[in-house]
Amino acid sequence: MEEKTFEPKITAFVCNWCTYTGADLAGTSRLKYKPNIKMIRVPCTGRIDPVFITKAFEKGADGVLISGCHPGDCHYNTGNFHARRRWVLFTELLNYIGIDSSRLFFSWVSASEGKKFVDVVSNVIDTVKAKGPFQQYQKINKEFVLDE
Amino acid sequence: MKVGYYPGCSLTGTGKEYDMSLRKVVNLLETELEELNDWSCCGATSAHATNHLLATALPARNLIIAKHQKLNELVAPCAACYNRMVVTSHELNSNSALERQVADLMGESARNGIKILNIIELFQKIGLNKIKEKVKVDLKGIKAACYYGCLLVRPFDITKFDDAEHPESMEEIIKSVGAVPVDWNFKIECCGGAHSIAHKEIVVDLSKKIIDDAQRNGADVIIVACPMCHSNLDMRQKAIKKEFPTHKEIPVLYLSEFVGLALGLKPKELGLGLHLIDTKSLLEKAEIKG
Amino acid sequence: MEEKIISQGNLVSFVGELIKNNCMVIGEDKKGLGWKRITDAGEIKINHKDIPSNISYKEFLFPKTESIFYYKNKKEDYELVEAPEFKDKIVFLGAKPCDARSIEIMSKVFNWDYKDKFFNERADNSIVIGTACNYQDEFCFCTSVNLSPSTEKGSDLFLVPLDENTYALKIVTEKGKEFIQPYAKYLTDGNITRTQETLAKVKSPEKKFESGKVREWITGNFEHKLFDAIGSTCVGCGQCAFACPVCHCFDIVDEECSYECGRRMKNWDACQFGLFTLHSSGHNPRDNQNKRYRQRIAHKFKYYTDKFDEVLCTGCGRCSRGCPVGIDIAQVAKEINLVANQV
Amino acid sequence: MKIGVFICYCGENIGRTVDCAAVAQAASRFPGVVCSVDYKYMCSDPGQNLIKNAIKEQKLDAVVVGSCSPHMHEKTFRKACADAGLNPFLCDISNLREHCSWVHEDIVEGTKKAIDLIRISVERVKRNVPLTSIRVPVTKKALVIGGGISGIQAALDIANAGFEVVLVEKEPSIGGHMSQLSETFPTLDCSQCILTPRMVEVYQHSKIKLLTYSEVENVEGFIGNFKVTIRKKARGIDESKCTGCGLCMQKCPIKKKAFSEFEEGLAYRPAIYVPFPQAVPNLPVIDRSVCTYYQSGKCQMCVKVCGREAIMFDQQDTLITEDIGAIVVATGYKLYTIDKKPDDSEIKGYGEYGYGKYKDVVDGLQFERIASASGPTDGEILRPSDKKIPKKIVFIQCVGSRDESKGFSYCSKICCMYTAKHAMLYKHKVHDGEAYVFYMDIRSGGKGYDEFVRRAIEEDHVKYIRGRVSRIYEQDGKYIVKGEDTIAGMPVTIDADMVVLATAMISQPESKKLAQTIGVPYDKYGFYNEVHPKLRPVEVSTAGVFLAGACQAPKDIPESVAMASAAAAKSLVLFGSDFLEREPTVAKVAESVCAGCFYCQKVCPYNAIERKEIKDRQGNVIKILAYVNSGLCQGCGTCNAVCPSKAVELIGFNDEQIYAQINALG
Amino acid sequence: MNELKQLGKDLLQNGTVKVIIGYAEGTTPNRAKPFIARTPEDAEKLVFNKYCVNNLAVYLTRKEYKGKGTVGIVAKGCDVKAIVQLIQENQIIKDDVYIIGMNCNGAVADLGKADESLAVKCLNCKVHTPHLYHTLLGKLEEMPKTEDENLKMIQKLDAMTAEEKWAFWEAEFEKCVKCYACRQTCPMCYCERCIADKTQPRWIESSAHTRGNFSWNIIRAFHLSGRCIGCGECERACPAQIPLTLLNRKMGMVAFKEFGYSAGMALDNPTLVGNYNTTDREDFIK
Repeated sequence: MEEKTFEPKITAFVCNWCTYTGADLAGTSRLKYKPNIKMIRVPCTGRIDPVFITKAFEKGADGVLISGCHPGDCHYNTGNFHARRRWVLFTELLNYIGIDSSRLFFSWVSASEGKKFVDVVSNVIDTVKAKGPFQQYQKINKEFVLDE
Repeated sequence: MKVGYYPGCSLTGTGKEYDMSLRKVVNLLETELEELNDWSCCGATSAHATNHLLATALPARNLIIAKHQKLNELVAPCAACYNRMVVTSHELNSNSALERQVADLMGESARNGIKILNIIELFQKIGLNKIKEKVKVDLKGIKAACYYGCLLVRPFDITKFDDAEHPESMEEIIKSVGAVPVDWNFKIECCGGAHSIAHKEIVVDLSKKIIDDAQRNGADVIIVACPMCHSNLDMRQKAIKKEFPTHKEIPVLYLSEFVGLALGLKPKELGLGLHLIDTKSLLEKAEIKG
Repeated sequence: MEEKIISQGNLVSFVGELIKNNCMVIGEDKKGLGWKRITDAGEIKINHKDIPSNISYKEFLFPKTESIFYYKNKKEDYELVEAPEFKDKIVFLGAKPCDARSIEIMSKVFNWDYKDKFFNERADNSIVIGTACNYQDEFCFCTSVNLSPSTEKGSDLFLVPLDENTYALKIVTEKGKEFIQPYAKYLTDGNITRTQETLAKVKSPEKKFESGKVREWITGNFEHKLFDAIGSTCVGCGQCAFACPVCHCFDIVDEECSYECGRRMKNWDACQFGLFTLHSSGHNPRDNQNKRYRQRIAHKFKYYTDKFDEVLCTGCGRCSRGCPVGIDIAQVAKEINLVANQV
Repeated sequence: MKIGVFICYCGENIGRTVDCAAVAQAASRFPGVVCSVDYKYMCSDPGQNLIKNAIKEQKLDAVVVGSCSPHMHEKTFRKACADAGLNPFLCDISNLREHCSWVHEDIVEGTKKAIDLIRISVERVKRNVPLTSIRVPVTKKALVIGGGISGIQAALDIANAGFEVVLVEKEPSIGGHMSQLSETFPTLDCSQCILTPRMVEVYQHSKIKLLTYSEVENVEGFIGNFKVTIRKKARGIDESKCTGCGLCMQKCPIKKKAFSEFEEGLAYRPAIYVPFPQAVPNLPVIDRSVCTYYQSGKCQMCVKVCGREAIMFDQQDTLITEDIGAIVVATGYKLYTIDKKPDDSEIKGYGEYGYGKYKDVVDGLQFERIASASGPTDGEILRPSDKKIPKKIVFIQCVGSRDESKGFSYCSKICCMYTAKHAMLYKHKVHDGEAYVFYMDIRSGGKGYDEFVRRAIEEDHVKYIRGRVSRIYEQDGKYIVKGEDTIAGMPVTIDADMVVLATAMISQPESKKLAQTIGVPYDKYGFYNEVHPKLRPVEVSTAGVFLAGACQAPKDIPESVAMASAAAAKSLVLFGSDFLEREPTVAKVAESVCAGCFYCQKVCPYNAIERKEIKDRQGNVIKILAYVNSGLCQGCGTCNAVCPSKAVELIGFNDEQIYAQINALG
Repeated sequence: MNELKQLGKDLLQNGTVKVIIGYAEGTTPNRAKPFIARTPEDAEKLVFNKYCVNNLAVYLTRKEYKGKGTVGIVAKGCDVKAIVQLIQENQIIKDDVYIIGMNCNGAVADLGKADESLAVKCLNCKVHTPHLYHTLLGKLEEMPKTEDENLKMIQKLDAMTAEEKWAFWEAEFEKCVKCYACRQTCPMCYCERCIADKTQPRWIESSAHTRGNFSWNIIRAFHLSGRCIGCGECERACPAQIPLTLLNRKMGMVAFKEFGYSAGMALDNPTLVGNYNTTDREDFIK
């Protein structure tokens, strides 16, 4: 029954200059996407720390999206290059632990790519929806839900 | 390597030598052509002018056959066939309504990822280096004018092949067999196409322009990749001569024939004898015994 | 004291019945890693001749982490929700004397002024079925802390392996007596002399040090340079405390569960950790590993004894076996004895 | 903690798909929220007053505004808070419009999401700390990159306002493309005549430091405090000694080896040369690729003839560093050469036009030189091949422009005008000649522009043909131009003596590289992007960097000049005050926690992380810690992310705030 | 090993070093334990044999030694890797360490046991002779061959589905008691305050429940990516016997596969994190 009514919770960490602005553009262009996604704005993808992602999962996210400026376009010149290298390691690690690319998503979305932003977000939502709720994490979260 | 093969009507008739030469050449280049079973008309003639659905359904049938033969690529040496096939698979992929119509007719969808190749693409796929390796006869002295005609490179948005206004891919192949492509201006001018029978005079006029420019730029031979072009440029030279007595004949070879010569195939095997314009001049220049 | 005989077979069916009556039967796991709740009587193992598990069964009396209470973040204030009470019966099966003692020792600190309900709920509900121990290695030193491999101290019921599939079952305490009553059917009458002979045969590890001496010496030698030498290689990993059957320090933290609710947790802590004594001011009275190791020794052999007249150690040797840098607590105590004897 | 939540309807914009009243209701139940109201237009004066009064009356500690994107009105609302005495950084904007109402259709879901977004903001703002913006000194010196008309104009404007300017030009002389032009539309006045005085003014200006034959190597720092490294390429000339007499050029044995860049390859130049007579500075440069000395170690003719011993064969490139406050980028454009396809691009090229193959098929700039009085033909219109006067000449517009299949989709804007000019100049000089123009549309917006084109057509009888040319080929000394007249619906064939292609204006080949050094965003064609297409046309997202001229998009001279002055004005605004206020969202190191691994230093794009030694009482260094220079820090937070122990945190986006936001989602 | 005792004595005598971090015999002869020699007499106790499995570099970052003169250390190749990495990360100053390099023929994994098979770190060791030292002692001998079960396990894990992987690690992490022995024994874990001890905010819950254990083990593995020199001390110290080398070694393999990087091999080697190439892999970024 979960599957039928299941609406995934997506947490996104986006950089202020490209993707957040790209999302703004999607808005001003009145493009539409599902409301499953909630965005947290950071100055630069370089600011994004793996602990954000583990914490997001702990807090019940079924999927996490990370998005920022295309390489070379970073508002801070190199932030996203450093981020990218860390992500290579982090995705490999999570993959090894059992959190694969159907839960954790990365993208480059520039300020002018409102359409792309919508495509990315929709793809994330659909993929996670198809994958179903992140039961494994919810299982280890169980003891934290207070049932009276 | 194995590639699907759709000869089309011309190659079994007026363009027989095209078929002969291609099969031999490709064979030498260690590539296998798998002919479509029970292939049917590509709709190039009247169909595409009279009935759009029919014009799509005809090639669609062949595409389906190709699918059943589990082919990924299909070569259509005749530029007209090639054009019909590419256009059709493009339309099937972009126009779902049409796709469904055709599917109803055919009893199954013809939408598939099969890549249609023209003869130049086939040679590119085989690899110019491979051709280079296999060259036996030195054609260094030969100046060739590559003639593309209209169907090979148009409509560009669909064929996505070379450059609609200034193609150069055939020249590359000519170079790879050691001959010298001439830089000329009429490589994509109209040859009169299907008017060949109905309006001879137009064809004569157009073809003459083409041949003249080729000769002006010092060509010893015109290379074509389309039986229609061939018949216009080869067959009509007699008529041209009648109208312009000064006209100097020039042999017109299919790309496959020319490559064949370079690979050391005998003119006879290549069917050069079937041309209306004698290819002696060329063979002598290339020092190839008949 | 009553004494009965129980065969291996009966022991199994006995445990089987316990499990059926939803007792938490806690036994050593096969890997010798620690103790776990046994769900299939078939897999019980009375470990009397193998090395003790890495970790003691402490965690079933004093879990490595447990909720004290939950809180809900209401608009104005907080609503508190008590953590559920612990009601199950716990049976510790096959506890060597060095494990069996742990409840007695720990309950002192958990009951001397504030009565720790979390510990007591579990302790009161537990029955310890001890076993005489036929194992010893270079790290065992129960004899140095007033125990022996054959003592029933701390056990409610005490098994003495007579042969491959027979045990003598000593009924040590009233609690034990009460507990075993319903299961009398598994017991047959015993032969005291045979048991005594067997017990007499149990080899005790040689006494390595006088714990009393350690206690005396520390008084007045608090700043002794010996401690620098001892502590200098400790990396402060704290596995000693976590493996120890009687170390009982804990830390209290709050954790969010969700946006509006959270809980207060009680987690194991260890005196070897840098954070253990770190003040919020940033000052740390035990600012290096030497001082921290001294604390460990002092707490075990002096402070606890001063306060509760118990040595905070059962001589199981787990801390020494597991120590990644090979610190052997018995050797340390021995050295202290030596130094003490010189003066 | 007293928090106020203010939900804006933005008229219908948010209200349509978000039940604002309900959101306000829900927010009022969040812990810490003491007042939660909704209003039609929060950004309006009454809206702002609502916030101000609430802050005053209810003594709010923090404010959350649920409205449009922070990029839109964050400043507005922060200011409102400040006016009411609340620290502006205790105001957080929740994006209910761009990220919610506009992108979602269902009001129920929209409202649900809006509530979540507000909750996130509330939790965040609880952890915000009052900040005061940082004041950093401004270096009142401008760097102008590019010495074309735009660069010249910008440099002069800034310098004349009394501030120092460093003008960097990569060619040996300033002047740019404008110096190559013959006449200028729509007035047909001589380009050189109006430009040269400006060039000289630049050269003589006491406030302008002119660095020709130089390139910007590296840019560090930030607005008001850039540190710029400039590579001064070796001319092989001692500039202090050379008088520009030009003797060396006359005597240089290299005569027919190197084409003149200035003459667009229509003439030769010696190995040691001044690009053109009026060059500024009038100093030669040695082209080492052709100079006999550099090639074979012999010759040295120039050395022999130079009385001032100014020739320095062994001269090396030098690196100059400058402290700069503002940067004006005026790197201009290049003309698209259609003969060969640039390897890195998809551009197909127009092989069928035979440019580069036929000598008499030339591009716009080449024709400028041919028509120019100072050009290789001294202003006589002659075909390059045989120096004959072309009697029939064809101009083709939009070669590369407005042609996605073969060139670029954009319009190069000036071609319609200069083609008209070319045709006119031709007709004025060759009275019996025929001029044809193939065009797609005539785009002659601008003062006197359309009149100018009409004149070409009506008075000078230039024949305009609406249509494209399919092919040009040579036949018996003529260039057969085949095209179509789409108005007559007829194919046309013209046997021309000469063909002029109005090829597209494209960005400088190096533009992307430079953009990445300075941090300027660019479009897919390599033209630089302004921050706002309408309201901030000369600024880029990197503060303190401004755009002038054709590096932003194709432009004509008046536009470039206007833009240059605008860029200058922007720089002057910056120089107007001694300090500039900077966002206080910078990183800070908790010294007690820092272990000094300096990963933060490795990743910092601004070298803002410095080393700080900690000594014990005996003075031994016992620890080296990271320290953030808040002047340099731009607040990207990359250091925060790589710091394993989170000893360095980004104020304004610190871990607590982000944690709170994540937690608010759970 | 008298040359070691002798060298130790000399170094301490002539004041080249303040102390020597080395090994002494453990509770039994088939054990060795870290030992800090402060006097020439102490040097007598120094030993080096196949039981010297500890990575002594962990002591180098101790405050006691910061700014207090040169510290001598008895180091195997793997220990030197740690030292190199520590120098790169500014934790120790090259000139403040005197490295007594030891030719090493592999160390026993499990001390005091009859089974003396080699530690994982020794299986494909490339530095039997240390790559940085002041004096080199000992001689290389033929090493016993041991199956690399560890590597096989990693490959097995790689082949699993996401769900299987998760199940595997959940079972392991469940056991974690949050004693942080892994951290304490790790020469690379030198932080003043570990992120796990950061309370505001508490990214990693300190309680030893599966959830907190997951974030701890994931983040630690990440922080060690491209830094872990593979000494395996964490796994050896873990009272819950969590196979941490499976994690850290895997990340080491990733670092090598993706960036050709292996930690602690060369002083002038730029650290993996903290540097980048414009060509770094990004096929996973859409």
